[in-house]
Amino acid sequence: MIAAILKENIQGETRVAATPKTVKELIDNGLQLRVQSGAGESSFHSDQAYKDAGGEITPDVSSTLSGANIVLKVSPLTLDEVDALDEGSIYVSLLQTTKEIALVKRLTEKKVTGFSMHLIPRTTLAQSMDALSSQANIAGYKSVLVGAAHLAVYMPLLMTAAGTIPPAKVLIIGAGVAGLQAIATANRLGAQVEAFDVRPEVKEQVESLGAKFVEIESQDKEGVGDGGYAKETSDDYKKQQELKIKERTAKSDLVITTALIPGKPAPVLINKDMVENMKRGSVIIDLASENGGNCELTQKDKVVNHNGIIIDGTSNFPATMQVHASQLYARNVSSFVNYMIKEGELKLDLEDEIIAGAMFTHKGEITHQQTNELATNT
Amino acid sequence: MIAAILKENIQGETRVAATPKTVKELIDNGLQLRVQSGAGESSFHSDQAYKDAGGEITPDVSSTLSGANIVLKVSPLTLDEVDALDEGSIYVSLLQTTKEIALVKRLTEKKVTGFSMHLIPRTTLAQSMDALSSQANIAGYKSVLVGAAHLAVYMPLLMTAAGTIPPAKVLIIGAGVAGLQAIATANRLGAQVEAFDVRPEVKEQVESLGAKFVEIESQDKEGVGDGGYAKETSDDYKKQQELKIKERTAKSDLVITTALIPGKPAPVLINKDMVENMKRGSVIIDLASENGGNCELTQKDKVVNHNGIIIDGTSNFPATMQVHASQLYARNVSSFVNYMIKEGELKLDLEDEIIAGAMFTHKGEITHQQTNELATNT
Amino acid sequence: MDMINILTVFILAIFVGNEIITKVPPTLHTPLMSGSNAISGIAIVGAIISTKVGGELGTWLGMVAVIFATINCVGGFMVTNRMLKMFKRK
Amino acid sequence: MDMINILTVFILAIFVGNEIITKVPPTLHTPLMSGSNAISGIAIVGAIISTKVGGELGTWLGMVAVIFATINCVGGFMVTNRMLKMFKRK
Amino acid sequence: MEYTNLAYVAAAVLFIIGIKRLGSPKTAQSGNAIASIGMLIAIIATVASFDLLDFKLIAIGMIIGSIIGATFAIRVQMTQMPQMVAIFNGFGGGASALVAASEFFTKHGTADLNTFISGTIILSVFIGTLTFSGSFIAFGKLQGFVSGKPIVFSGLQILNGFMVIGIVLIGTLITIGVNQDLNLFYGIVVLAVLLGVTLTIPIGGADMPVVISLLNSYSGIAASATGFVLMNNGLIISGALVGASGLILTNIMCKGMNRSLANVIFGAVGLEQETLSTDGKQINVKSSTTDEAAMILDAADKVIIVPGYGLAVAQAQHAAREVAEQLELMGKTVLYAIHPVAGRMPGHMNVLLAEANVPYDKLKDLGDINPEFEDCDVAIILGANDVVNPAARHDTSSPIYGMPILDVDKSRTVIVNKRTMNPGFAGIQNELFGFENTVMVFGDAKEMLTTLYKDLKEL
Amino acid sequence: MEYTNLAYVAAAVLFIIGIKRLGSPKTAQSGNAIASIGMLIAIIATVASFDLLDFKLIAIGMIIGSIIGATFAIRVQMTQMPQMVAIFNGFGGGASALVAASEFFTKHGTADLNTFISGTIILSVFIGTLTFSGSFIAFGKLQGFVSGKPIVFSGLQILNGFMVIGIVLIGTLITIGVNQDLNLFYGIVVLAVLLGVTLTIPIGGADMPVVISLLNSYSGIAASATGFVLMNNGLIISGALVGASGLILTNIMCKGMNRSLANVIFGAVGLEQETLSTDGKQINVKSSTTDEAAMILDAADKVIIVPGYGLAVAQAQHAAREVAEQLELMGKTVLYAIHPVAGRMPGHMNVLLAEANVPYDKLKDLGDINPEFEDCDVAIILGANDVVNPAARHDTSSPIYGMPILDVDKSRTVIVNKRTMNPGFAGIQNELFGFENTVMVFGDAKEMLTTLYKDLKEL
Ligand SMILES: NC(=O)c1ccc[n+]([C@@H]2O[C@H](COP(=O)([O-])OP(=O)(O)OC[C@H]3O[C@@H](n4cnc5c(N)ncnc54)[C@H](OP(=O)(O)O)[C@@H]3O)[C@@H](O)[C@H]2O)c1
Ligand SMILES: NC(=O)c1ccc[n+]([C@@H]2O[C@H](COP(=O)([O-])OP(=O)(O)OC[C@H]3O[C@@H](n4cnc5c(N)ncnc54)[C@H](OP(=O)(O)O)[C@@H]3O)[C@@H](O)[C@H]2O)c1
Ligand SMILES: NC(=O)c1ccc[n+]([C@@H]2O[C@H](COP(=O)([O-])OP(=O)(O)OC[C@H]3O[C@@H](n4cnc5c(N)ncnc54)[C@H](O)[C@@H]3O)[C@@H](O)[C@H]2O)c1
Ligand SMILES: NC(=O)c1ccc[n+]([C@@H]2O[C@H](COP(=O)([O-])OP(=O)(O)OC[C@H]3O[C@@H](n4cnc5c(N)ncnc54)[C@H](O)[C@@H]3O)[C@@H](O)[C@H]2O)c1
Repeated sequence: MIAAILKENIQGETRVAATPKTVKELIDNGLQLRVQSGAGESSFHSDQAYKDAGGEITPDVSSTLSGANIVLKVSPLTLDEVDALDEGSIYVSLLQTTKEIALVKRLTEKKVTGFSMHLIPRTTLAQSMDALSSQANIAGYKSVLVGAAHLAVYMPLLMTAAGTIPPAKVLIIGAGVAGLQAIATANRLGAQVEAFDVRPEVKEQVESLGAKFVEIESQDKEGVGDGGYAKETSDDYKKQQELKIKERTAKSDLVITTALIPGKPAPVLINKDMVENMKRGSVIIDLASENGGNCELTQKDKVVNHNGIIIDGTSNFPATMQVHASQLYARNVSSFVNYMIKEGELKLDLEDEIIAGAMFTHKGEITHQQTNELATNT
Repeated sequence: MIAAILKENIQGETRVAATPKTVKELIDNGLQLRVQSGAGESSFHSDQAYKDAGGEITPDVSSTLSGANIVLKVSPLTLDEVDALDEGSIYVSLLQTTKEIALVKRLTEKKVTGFSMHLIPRTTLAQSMDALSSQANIAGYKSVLVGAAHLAVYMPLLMTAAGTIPPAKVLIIGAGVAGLQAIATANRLGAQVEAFDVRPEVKEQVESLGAKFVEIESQDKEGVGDGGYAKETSDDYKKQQELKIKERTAKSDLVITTALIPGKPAPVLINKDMVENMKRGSVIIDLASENGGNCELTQKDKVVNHNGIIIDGTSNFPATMQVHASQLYARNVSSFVNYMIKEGELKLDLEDEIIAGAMFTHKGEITHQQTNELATNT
Repeated sequence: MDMINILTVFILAIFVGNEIITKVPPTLHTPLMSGSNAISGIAIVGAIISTKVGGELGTWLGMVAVIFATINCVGGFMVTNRMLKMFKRK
Repeated sequence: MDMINILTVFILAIFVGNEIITKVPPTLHTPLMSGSNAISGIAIVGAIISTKVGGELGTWLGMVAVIFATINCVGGFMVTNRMLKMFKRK
Repeated sequence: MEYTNLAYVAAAVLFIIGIKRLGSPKTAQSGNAIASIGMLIAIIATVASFDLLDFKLIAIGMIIGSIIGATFAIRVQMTQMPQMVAIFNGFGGGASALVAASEFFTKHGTADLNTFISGTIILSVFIGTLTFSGSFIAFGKLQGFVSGKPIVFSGLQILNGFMVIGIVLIGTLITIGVNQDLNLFYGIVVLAVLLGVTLTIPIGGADMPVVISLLNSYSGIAASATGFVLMNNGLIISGALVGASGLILTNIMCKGMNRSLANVIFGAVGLEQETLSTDGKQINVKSSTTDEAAMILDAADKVIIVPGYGLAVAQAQHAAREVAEQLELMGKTVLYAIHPVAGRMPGHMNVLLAEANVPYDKLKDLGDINPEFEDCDVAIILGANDVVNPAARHDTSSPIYGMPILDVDKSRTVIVNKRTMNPGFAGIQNELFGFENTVMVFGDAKEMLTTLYKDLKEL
Repeated sequence: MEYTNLAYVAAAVLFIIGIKRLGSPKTAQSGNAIASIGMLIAIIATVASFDLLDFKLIAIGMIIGSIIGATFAIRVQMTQMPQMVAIFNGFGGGASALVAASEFFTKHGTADLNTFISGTIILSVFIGTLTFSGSFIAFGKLQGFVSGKPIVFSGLQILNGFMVIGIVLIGTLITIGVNQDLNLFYGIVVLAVLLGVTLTIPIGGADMPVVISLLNSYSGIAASATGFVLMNNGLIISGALVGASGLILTNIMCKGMNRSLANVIFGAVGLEQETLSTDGKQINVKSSTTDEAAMILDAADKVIIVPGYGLAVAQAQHAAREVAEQLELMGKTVLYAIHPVAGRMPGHMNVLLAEANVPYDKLKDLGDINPEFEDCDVAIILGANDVVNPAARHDTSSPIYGMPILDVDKSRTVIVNKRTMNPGFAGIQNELFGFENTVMVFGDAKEMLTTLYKDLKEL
């Protein structure tokens, strides 16, 4: 079986779906590997390193894809690339299937079996394949560093001969993987960290990192949906939440928002009014910018300065830490592929929770329900 | 007595020499205060705030300076501004007197009594006026954040389901105030930190922050000069040092250099060869760029990418943290002025170690010896 | 021997007993208990005396008492010693 | 009262004296010294007895002894108390 | 008589020194030796002081006693030490009772049996006998002859109350001389035997050492009482010493268990909290205390600490490091095993332990640490659960089957700390907790580690 | 007689409890009260037991004594306490000697004066008299009547030696009854007076407290000896108690000064070694141990920790937090005082304490904390020096004059930890270390704090 690693072609995407190390692992597992020339360049992996690991270097997209059984990527395939795919092949990348209906449809037409790393179930067993976690972790970490670098103030408390500097106040909205890592990193830098999330069990997790949890007083149940993900919340809850967030953002120096609801646009939690209520020199990093942002004023991949408040809409923080981001993503992908392919043999066990979960197209069908609904409605 | 606060006019200088708080302090101490309109704008202090503190807002340079007895600034005066000064007035700013001979000469012509915050003696008593410390501290802190944000790798050790991430290796060259704070900050982020300095007593200080000290084996005495500052080192020592630094930089992910010798250009400690020996994706932050840089490839106020190694030559890190930088600098300046001026009366006690130490021109003479020598030789 | 004196001795002995034990690491609880238990075998003194003082019945009771008390003493000290030997570093 | 018994009492008292003081913070050294010094004024008991037992000379020596010992007791306890008052929270 | 008493004083002094030295590990052995010399002196002095003694009889008695005592002492296994102490102690109490009884019979009907003497005799007989029977029950419980579980029946306390009242009444009758019927005396003996039994059977096996210590104190009091009967300084002093120091020791032991003495004696009415079950399957867990954990650790050379989400919840990272440092001070090798998914975010344990300043080189990831468990003496699991669940290795039906886990069960002993038997994130039961080599120490991780630290320091 | 002795035993028990309670700050006052009640009981019992007593005489004596004692005790200034203790003690010793002498004169020439009695009388007279004269010299030295410096002349030790031999010889002669000349007895008194003087004058003023404590122990022994003369249990027990506990206390005091008793008594020939000097000026420091520090802290309600560069050098931040947490567990308020220039870089202490996870709200800067020292019980200085140098407040010639410092000297007690008497960064000596309310605990900060932590736990 032949697996192909494409060079990423989206602007700013510096990651790669396989490192020389995972190439070797996949080969050891019985696959043949093709790597498009320059695929690892921006994450500092030379063609030579892939060759040394046993991969075959191919000059362009078509020579890489033709005859390949499995295609591994970071960002979604372009429609052109899909055309170059063999029918019935397998495709793995990060992909918000509900947002890329056109691509999904094209894939079904090509009878490609598509897997999205976004859909890997968040179970204990699947953790080594959980690319959302590994990449969100990077985003959470990096967002604090970038936020702190934007800030006009210190993060830690310092008592110096020229006066006492109070610690910066950091507010993390949404304490999933990214949010938790952001808490940890801000904490390390000595800031006073508080965090907010709709899921109640997150309180213990936030506190387990030494931060304060911001509680919303509302009669209504908080937003816990399926599989530990968040769902949309009630109106009363939303109102209380808005009041609370307004109060907390006004006091914060750095706000990092990570709130997402799978398959939906990101909830808008910080409106213009709240931003204008913040101290000048404060910073908002909106990790939800890819899905519309948690802040009303966020512009995707732009850093805007609104009356002295900086709003950073960088959507792809992992790509700014390409060495480790690639290393972790490649490992997630190879774990997944190795999970499916035992001794060089493809075993698409549709009963398997992980394989079935991550699959969104198979044999010309859209197997992911929500995506399917969307695709039939458009 | 009238003190004047000018708006900074150098590109990128966001600090201000007095905050509303220190304006109030100076007024309480018997001074009258004039603040040029917009002086605090970039550090988020409005004219109104200065007014509320008791200052008089003046529209431009000449109206601010004419009749003022004391002028307080961050960056050196321009020659034009000197012309607007009254004869015999007092001037305080950050100023490398040995580099700004023209300005110094003009000041003597105007019989201005000039004080440089650079020249405040590094004694225990003078610490509250020590602007070099307060600003270097910011530079040290910020350099790590910016360095970490540049890096393609994590700083801390992380053991995750997608593999173990080793901690980044950080090397700090020059462990003065900036270097020590850089050590502390990098340590906080979880990196493995080592530091190097020519002064031997720094070893204990480096270790007091939990970092490793890199020792140079050389027969010759290390470079300890007057007043705890460094001096130039012997040839054998330099050779050993070069070997050691080459070895350490090659292993480091982030290198922060802070080595300075007062009144001299910064020593070049990292040459091109060493840079090319470093891992791709590594970062050098050169805090000595103002004085020529510790790295051969440093370009002042530019971020260069040399074969995948990023060399950041930002010279004014404190200006990127303008709120606290201004707060601390303003406090340093007001401590110094308050030290000289008791009950509204100017007491230029030339016997006083701090006053005499910080003074470089007085009654038409250059009182700072090294500057005087340079001025007479040019 | 008058009563008061004996009482004095008794009270002082209690004070001493109270004071000599202050802090004992848990690992020594059992040996200490065992050692002081051996000391309570001092009843042997009474036993010996009663073999003589107590007449026929007393003698036999005393004899049994001697056996009992000897078991307590000998066994107690020996067991304690064995336990304490374990504390020697290997 | 026989000798041995008295000796027993004496020895036990020494043991008690030995054990009751273990760790005393420096600030209490002087008060403790002062307090136990007051206790050594127990010589007053002897003094009182000797006023009676000692005949003419004994009575007068005893009288002086009573004065001395009373000074020791009264002064000692009072001074100690004054010192210790300093330790009261203000 | 003078010299005998002098010898008794000398013996008492040696006892004092002996007990004092027994309190510290370094001097304990010499302490025991010194005390035994004291005993020798007391015996010799006693024998020497009576010229009319039947030496043969005494010698025979002592030889028999020595043989029995020595045999027991030598034969017994280390694990059976506590019951040995119990039984020896019982004999000591018995001896005191016998001596007092002998005195009673001798003086019975004579004027010598005044109120004081008969009072002390009754006291000595009562306490001595109670010690005797109680010690035998304690022995039986520990040895397994009697069930180690608390044996309780309703009305037990009331029965005990009646017996005590009975003894006091009879004792008063005899003492004030109203009734000299020997049967009354036997009545006291019988009641004391019964009371010894009923006071001891309701106490659980784990609390036995405290009870033995208490009985030990009693036997001292009995000896002292016998001393008053015989007007013998040696018995009085030594008995009082043992009585007082035994009581102190009992208290120390109770404190070590975080219980009051009253709670140990009366409180343990019937709760068997040792067996807990979760979803269907039954897991028999051994629950233990921190000072037992401390002792297990004391004997170890290599210790691996396994942190989990619970450690983070308890914010016990600093406490964990302190314990680790203490173990290192004690000469042990300590490593931390970091499972890749421990906690609730990638690198959670790293963040946690970095905060507590645990050196990086002590943190080992799964691949590095798993081979190390083979020759590890103790693995301490701190609030981890799923990541040490052996079901992942063999139970194909387990939702975590196939996940690599930390093979903590390969180490000689596993100490698990968590608060309850609740499952972790994956919601599944963990068979590890019931393993033969696993000991559970329940409680919040921070509190547990703080106490453990104290216990380690006190070893 | 029965009841009298019973009362003595009760008094002795109260004395024991009293002395014990005097050893801990919390119970000291009640301890003193309890002991004085014991004394009252002893006196009443004595007076009540002799019907032929000359009550008037005794009453007069006691009233005179009370007036003198009370006057002294009330009038004396706090700073003169030690000399008061000395002189009271002298009277106690004198009383014992007088009682013994009275006994001697009464029994002189009669058969009652057997070897034992005369031996104890001589002992009592000798020790009592020595205590009397020695205490007066100690008083004189402290009060300034006699030079506080050691007064030494060559041959002093030899002279003392001869006097001791003389006393032993004469004592033996009297005791074994060879010579009953009263002059011999007077000879002993004279020699004892002289010896008391010659033993005390060579001792320096700083060591006086130790000598007083020793003399206090002596007066206990004298009382005990008198007890043997009179065959009085009360005197024997109480005297022995004071004698033994006094000796222990003396030892503790010596240890606190890092000296041996022998060194204090004989060695102090002219060297004042507790005085350490740096640049010219002399600083007298009191050096102490961690367990004393622990006890000082035990008595405190509010504790302020002052970290400095030394804490960073020792990397003792975690140890410091542990100690602070332990103090909080003990119910004390603990704050950290952060001087703006402590350490070697701006915010050095913040970085350090953040690493050890000290909560921010416990860190107070100079402005906030300085008013707090006024009602602070203990300030603990950990490797700080320049930032707590009071010279900055008043010594215009000091290079740091005018710098705001932490006013640690305002707190009731200051505990300073550093390794040596070396100066800090500014290179200047620190008078704080010699202040009356300062106690130095030398050693590396980490080691010191680790031990202190242990000691606190053991309290
Ligand atoms: N690492 C990640 O990125 C990530 C993210 C999400 C989920 N997860 C999942 O989380 C799990 C991690 O495994 P784990 O072993 O670390 O944790 P775990 O399996 O969740 O077990 C944690 C245990 O800690 C105990 N505990 C909680 N609070 C405690 C306290 N204060 N003191 C002592 N014990 C306490 C709990 O038992 P008691 O309640 O009885 O005390 C619980 O059984 C895995 O299933 C993993 O898949 C990991
Ligand atoms: N904060 C800043 O930015 C900065 C920068 C440069 C200089 N300074 C200067 O540094 C000084 C700071 O004052 P400070 O009070 O913190 O420090 P300091 O005055 O330098 O005194 C530190 C003390 O710590 C003791 N020490 C060193 N190692 C120790 C150890 N392992 N354990 C216990 N004690 C130890 C030393 O005494 P032993 O040797 O006897 O142990 C020393 O006296 C000021 O003079 C300040 O001006 C400050
Ligand atoms: N089984 C595993 O081992 C494993 C691994 C990784 C993650 N997880 C779990 O997966 C779940 C999702 O994690 P994620 O980081 O991918 O989440 P996510 O990226 O989907 O969302 C980020 C966070 O935003 C929160 N959020 C949503 N709407 C919000 C609102 N209106 N206001 C505030 N917060 C809001 C969510 O609750 C979530 O915590 C978590 O429960 C996590 O513990 C499990
Ligand atoms: N008294 C006070 O309170 C006080 C306050 C602040 C600073 N200081 C002291 O002032 C001194 C200077 O501090 P600074 O930060 O301004 O120094 P700096 O900025 O002048 O130099 C930075 C560091 O570079 C080092 N250096 C110079 N040449 C080097 C070379 N070839 N290789 C490696 N390192 C080299 C120097 O030793 C110094 O540590 C220090 O001793 C500091 O402790 C004292």
